[in-house]
Amino acid sequence: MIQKTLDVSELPPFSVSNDDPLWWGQMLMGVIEVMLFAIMIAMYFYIRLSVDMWPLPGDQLPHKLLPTLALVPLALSFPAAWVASEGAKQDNRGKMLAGLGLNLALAGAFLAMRIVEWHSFNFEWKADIFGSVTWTILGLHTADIIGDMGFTLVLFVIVLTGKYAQKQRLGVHVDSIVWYLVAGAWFPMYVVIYWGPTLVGAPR
Amino acid sequence: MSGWRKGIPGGMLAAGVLSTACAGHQQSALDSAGTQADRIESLWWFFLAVLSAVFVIVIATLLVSLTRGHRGVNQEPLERTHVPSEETERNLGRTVGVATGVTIIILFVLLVASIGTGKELSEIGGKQNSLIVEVTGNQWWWNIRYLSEEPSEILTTANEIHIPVGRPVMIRGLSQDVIHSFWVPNLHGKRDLIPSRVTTEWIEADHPGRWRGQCAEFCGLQHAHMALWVVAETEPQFEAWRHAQLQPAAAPQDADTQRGQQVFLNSACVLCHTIRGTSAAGSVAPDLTHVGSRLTIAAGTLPNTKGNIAGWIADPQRIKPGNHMAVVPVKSEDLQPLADYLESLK
Amino acid sequence: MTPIIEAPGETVDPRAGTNEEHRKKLERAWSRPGRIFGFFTATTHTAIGMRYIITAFAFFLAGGIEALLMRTQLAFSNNHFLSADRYNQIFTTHGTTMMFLFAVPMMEGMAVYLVPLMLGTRNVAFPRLNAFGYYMFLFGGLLLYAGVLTNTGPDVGWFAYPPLSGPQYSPGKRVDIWAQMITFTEISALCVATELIATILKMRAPRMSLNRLPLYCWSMLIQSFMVIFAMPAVMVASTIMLLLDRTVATHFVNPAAGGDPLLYQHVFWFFGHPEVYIIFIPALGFVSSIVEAHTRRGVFGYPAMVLALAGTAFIGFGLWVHHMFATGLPQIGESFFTAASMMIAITSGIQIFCWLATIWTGRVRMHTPMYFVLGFIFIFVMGGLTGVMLASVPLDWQVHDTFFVVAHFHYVLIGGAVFPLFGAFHYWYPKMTGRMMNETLGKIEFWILFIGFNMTFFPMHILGLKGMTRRIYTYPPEMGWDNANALATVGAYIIAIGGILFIANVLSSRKTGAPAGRNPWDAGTLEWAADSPPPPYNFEYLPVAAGRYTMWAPAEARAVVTGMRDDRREVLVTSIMDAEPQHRLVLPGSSFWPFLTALLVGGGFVGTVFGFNWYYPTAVAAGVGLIGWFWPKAPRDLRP
Amino acid sequence: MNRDTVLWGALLLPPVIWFLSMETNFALAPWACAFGWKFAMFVVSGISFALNAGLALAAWSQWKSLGQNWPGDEGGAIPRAGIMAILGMMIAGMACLVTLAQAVPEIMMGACQ
Ligand code: HEA
Ligand code: HEA
Ligand code: HEC
Ligand code: CUA
Ligand SMILES: [Cu+2]
Repeated sequence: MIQKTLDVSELPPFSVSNDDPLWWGQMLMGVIEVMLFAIMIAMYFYIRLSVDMWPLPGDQLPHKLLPTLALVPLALSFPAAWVASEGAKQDNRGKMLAGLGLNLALAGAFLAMRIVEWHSFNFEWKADIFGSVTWTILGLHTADIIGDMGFTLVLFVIVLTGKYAQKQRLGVHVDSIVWYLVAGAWFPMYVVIYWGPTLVGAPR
Repeated sequence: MSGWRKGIPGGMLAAGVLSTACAGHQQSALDSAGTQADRIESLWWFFLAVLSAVFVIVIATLLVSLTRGHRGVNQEPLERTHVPSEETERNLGRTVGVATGVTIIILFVLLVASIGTGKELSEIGGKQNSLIVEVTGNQWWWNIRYLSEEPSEILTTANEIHIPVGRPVMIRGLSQDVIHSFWVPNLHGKRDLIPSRVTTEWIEADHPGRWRGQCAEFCGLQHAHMALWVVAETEPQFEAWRHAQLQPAAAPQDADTQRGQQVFLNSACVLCHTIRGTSAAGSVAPDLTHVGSRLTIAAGTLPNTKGNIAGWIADPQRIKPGNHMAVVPVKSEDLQPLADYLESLK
Repeated sequence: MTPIIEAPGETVDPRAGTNEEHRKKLERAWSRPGRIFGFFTATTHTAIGMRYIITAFAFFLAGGIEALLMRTQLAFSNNHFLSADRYNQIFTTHGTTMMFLFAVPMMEGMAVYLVPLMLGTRNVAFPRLNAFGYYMFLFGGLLLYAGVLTNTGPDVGWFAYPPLSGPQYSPGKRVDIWAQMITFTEISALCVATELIATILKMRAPRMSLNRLPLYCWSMLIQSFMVIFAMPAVMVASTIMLLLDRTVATHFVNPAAGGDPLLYQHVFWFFGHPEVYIIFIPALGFVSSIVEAHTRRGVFGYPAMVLALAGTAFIGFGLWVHHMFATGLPQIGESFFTAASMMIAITSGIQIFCWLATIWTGRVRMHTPMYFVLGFIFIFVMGGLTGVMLASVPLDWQVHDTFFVVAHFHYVLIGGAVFPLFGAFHYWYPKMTGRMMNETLGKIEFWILFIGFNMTFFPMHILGLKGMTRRIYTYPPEMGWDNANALATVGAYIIAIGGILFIANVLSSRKTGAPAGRNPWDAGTLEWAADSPPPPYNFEYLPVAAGRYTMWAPAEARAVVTGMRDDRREVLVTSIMDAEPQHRLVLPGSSFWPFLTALLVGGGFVGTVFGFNWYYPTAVAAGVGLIGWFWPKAPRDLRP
Repeated sequence: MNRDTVLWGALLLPPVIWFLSMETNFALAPWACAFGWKFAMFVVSGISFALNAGLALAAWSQWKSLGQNWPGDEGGAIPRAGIMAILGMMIAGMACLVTLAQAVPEIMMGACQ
């Protein structure tokens, strides 16, 4: 025989906010990616410390201009993602579209600059360990960025068609979290890859 | 539950222990013949004593807890409340706290003992009068070089190391291909041989004898057959051995061995093997200049006899399937002379 | 004890109607479309959990058969039962199967089944991700065994050190198959870890504040965080370093081009050591659950137990170099890892002491699950103590890579994880099937397993000290290792007999076991409030927590949740610390997309074994799958 | 700094601090031998120990302000916060203990051995 009840009928059947478990799902996925990058950066230092010269003889240190410029659209993509996320919470279609669209455009700009930059590398991943670790870190991070952009694009299209409900708004809201983590992880990695050799000196 | 039944596994353990304990003392960490192995063995017995005592206490507590009559606690109506009295919990808290404290102390004692031994081990060796032996791991044999400042004193052999008793010997470890591990338990722990790196350890025999070692890092198909022998002898004996090893190969004395030498020099053997004093100067296989003097062939796989040498040459793949010595076709009438020749290279 | 809900005709929740109507609506909301299609679209945690358990057990049998084959070859010196190549493939596959295809997925599967029930909710937070993870695990295992059965099984040890596993010394597809199989199982583990964390933090029964969380749920929460932090490392080691070196000629671990084989070891073991605690920590949760029910009291020292779990987890990330003591690293550096490895014994010790205290003051009932707990204590403590020996650098220099280590890890793995697992099988079988297992047979199983295990692995300590190295397909007679090896082989067959008895018990009890009812053990946690076996929706009315052991609370203190919709898959989201209800959540129903996506992505990964360029179509396939997965369906009804 | 922040901090930060200090010391080992920087290891360990001891104290003071009761399984925010405080104390304490244990090799071993 039941004695007591706890009635929850007054509670909403959804919550487009950080209270939803999906926030945790996205956050953990972002943490996994960041962990991956952290290990790769640790590897970068390990490899660097196991040789005398860095970059290895024959390899040219990647030019700093383009990647530094690329930081601008990347940084601007953060407030764009935030706008989309707030728009989702407020059920504001215009804000969502603006935020998602701007985020995509800025991320695309970042990506384009990066791909242009790659053409100027004078070393391949199979040339030596400097090439291997540099290309692998860049490749992995780019794959993550593209994947996240893919998610964002799908959400953008869904919002565009207008056929979305609370569930999709939640998706827009939490999509930004992975972006913050994956794109945010780039800033320290940028320092390591482009400034590391200069700052920490070449011959050991 | 009756306590005696827990003794059954104990009996089995004893059977297992006895059946191996009475085996020979080759390649054993429990039969130290060197300074380093000795230190480690002492540490081992200390750890074993302390941790066995811990084990006995824990299991005894378990058995008692199952069989005791729960006096006092019997009064607590656990079936209904599922919560023991505060006094019980307080007593337990104290006991667990003390046990944890004791555990921490024991662990720090073991830690200090372990670090102390490690420190001691690194302080032995490096003294005057030491010998440097460079060991290069290959799939599935050991290239041995005795280093010296005099180029004419550098000695190359394979699969067997001789050392003088009482002198510290530095084993300088390299690898030609994959990761191997140099291990002669009667003398010291192991050291991995890692390509592109140099690892070192010091050994020092404290009495004459011969001990078997084995590669202790999985290195492919014939990892199971990558053994070696270390022979410790008195200083004069060692000098004699070293001097003999530095000489070029003995010239064949009779027709049979001369024929054998001819067969060798005309076969593919020379592409891989070196016999100093002849034209054979291959460098990817064991140096055969004094192969007759070794205790075993094929890295400890077979005792060194004429029959085994012949069998090895005839079909090395049968003895060590997958090893890197090609099957060189040797006519059956040439086989014995060849084996005789190699056996004569003492 | 009286269950919460009795009478069908009664009305608990005015919104839901009578209990009968309520049940019918729940059944409809949680049902599956048809038998075959339903099978591939299932997303309930009990269905997916059960699949994990059965598949992982099948791999356990495969690993066990491999073990028997190895032991037969090693039974006496110079044996010719297996060739060198065959033996090397078999020991590698045995280790790989047991670690990646049995131990971790089994622990994940048990958690997927038990955690939502123990938390008092209806499903995990991400049901489709759950299904996807399972299919990835299955496909990974099939990939490996496709290789094994076509003589392309890996043969480089379960951790595949380069350069041996690199392109030069291991040509062919063997190692590639191994490396990509890891990707599958790693994705699977990450999926489960993600959903368990989200579920345990956000979907608990109301009022199940953190200090009331069952110890098993603490275990799984902590273990899941370990998975999140450790698994990326194995991906870097196997898929990035090894596979890229092998397929696109990078030079991470190629010594000829400046790469360092030790780098691989560091990254692998950074994952590898936490991996063994990932296997072990859930078992500790099993032990606590079983001990509580069999001593009629809660485990003593709850905060200390939680600390011990958390301490083991975090210190566990600082031990990895103890697998590399023989590589010539600076001793002072290695000694840091000795110190940490010894300190972790404190956390295990605390657990043992608390359980002993619980047993000491509890009203002990000796049923089969409790036997396995006692076996665990005996075997695991011995294994843990040999671990402390291995933690010492000088000692490890002698026994590293010998059968002494094999003895240690089988003691801790089988004693520390498999014995609690078998106890858990016996303990939760009534919940999963509605029937009790045979007690007498269970006790016989236990003794055969216990005796067989010690007979097999105790002599290995001596063998290691007497010079028997690991991973050798044969050994010469003059070493004197014959007797101990023969004894070990006999023991292995005895273990197999125990395993067969267990299977017989499982199968026969389905038909002839005594009906179990909801709570045959009179245990305290919430899974025992559901029917046995639980319906797809677990509970008719979600329970409210009344302490750590709601089922032991007096009936007056217990409550249920009302006001939820029963015509759709609705669950309750609660706050992290105090489990105050925050909002309701509608979970997705059956879906074909997880299976399809796993098929596409899995197929793509299999392709990458043959060429790097397969990654591109795999990405596209993943995209297609995910779009289908997330594309909004016809107007989803989200009215309150 | 509200109570929950302190509670979560004492729970989550000590492992991170300990791990970072341990990795730093491990990475320093070859340099300690080459350049005689062993004292740097003591500095790192000291900082880590001090930080974790501080966190343990913070957790302890929270526990005191909650009434210093050994929490059972009563419902409500106070017992739950109590257990978090106790766990924080113990985890920070454990991190200190491990740092101490790792100082033993620093004290006993020479850098180049
Ligand atoms: C379930 C898995 C599991 C668990 C829990 C452990 C637990 C431990 N392990 Fe083990 N280990 C493995 C699985 C596991 N291990 C595997 C698979 C390998 C080999 C991998 C390979 O090479 O293939 C391995 C290898 C391994 C090595 C490397 C050996 C080598 O290759 O040379 C070392 C070295 O330090 C080690 C140490 C420890 C220690 C100190 C513990 C501690 O956590 C144990 C703590 C427990 C206790 C100590 C017992 C209970 C405590 C008490 C009763 C309190 C009182 C105690 C004292 C006072 C000491 N393990
Ligand atoms: C969870 C992990 C786990 C488990 C449970 C086991 C279980 C067993 N292991 Fe294993 N083992 C490892 C993990 C594990 N192992 C690892 C990681 C390695 C290292 C690999 C490497 O070096 O790379 C290893 C290595 C290893 C070796 C060393 C090989 C070598 O170095 O050369 C040996 C040797 O005896 C061994 C033996 C056994 C035995 C006899 C069992 C027994 O417990 C098995 C029990 C038997 C069964 C469960 C079968 C029972 C059932 C049947 C036969 C019936 C079948 C019925 C049907 C199909 C209907 N194992
Ligand atoms: C393709 C290279 C190659 C050729 C050709 C070759 N060998 Fe070898 N040989 C090896 C290798 C490699 C080993 C070490 C095998 C092992 O132990 O794994 C070896 C080992 C031996 C040994 C054992 C050495 C020891 O110290 O244990 C002998 C003797 C020997 N070879 C003789 C010969 C003779 C005689 C011939 C020609 C008829 C020959 N080899 C041709 C590669 C070669
Ligand atoms: Cu060389 Cu194993
Ligand atoms: Cu480990």
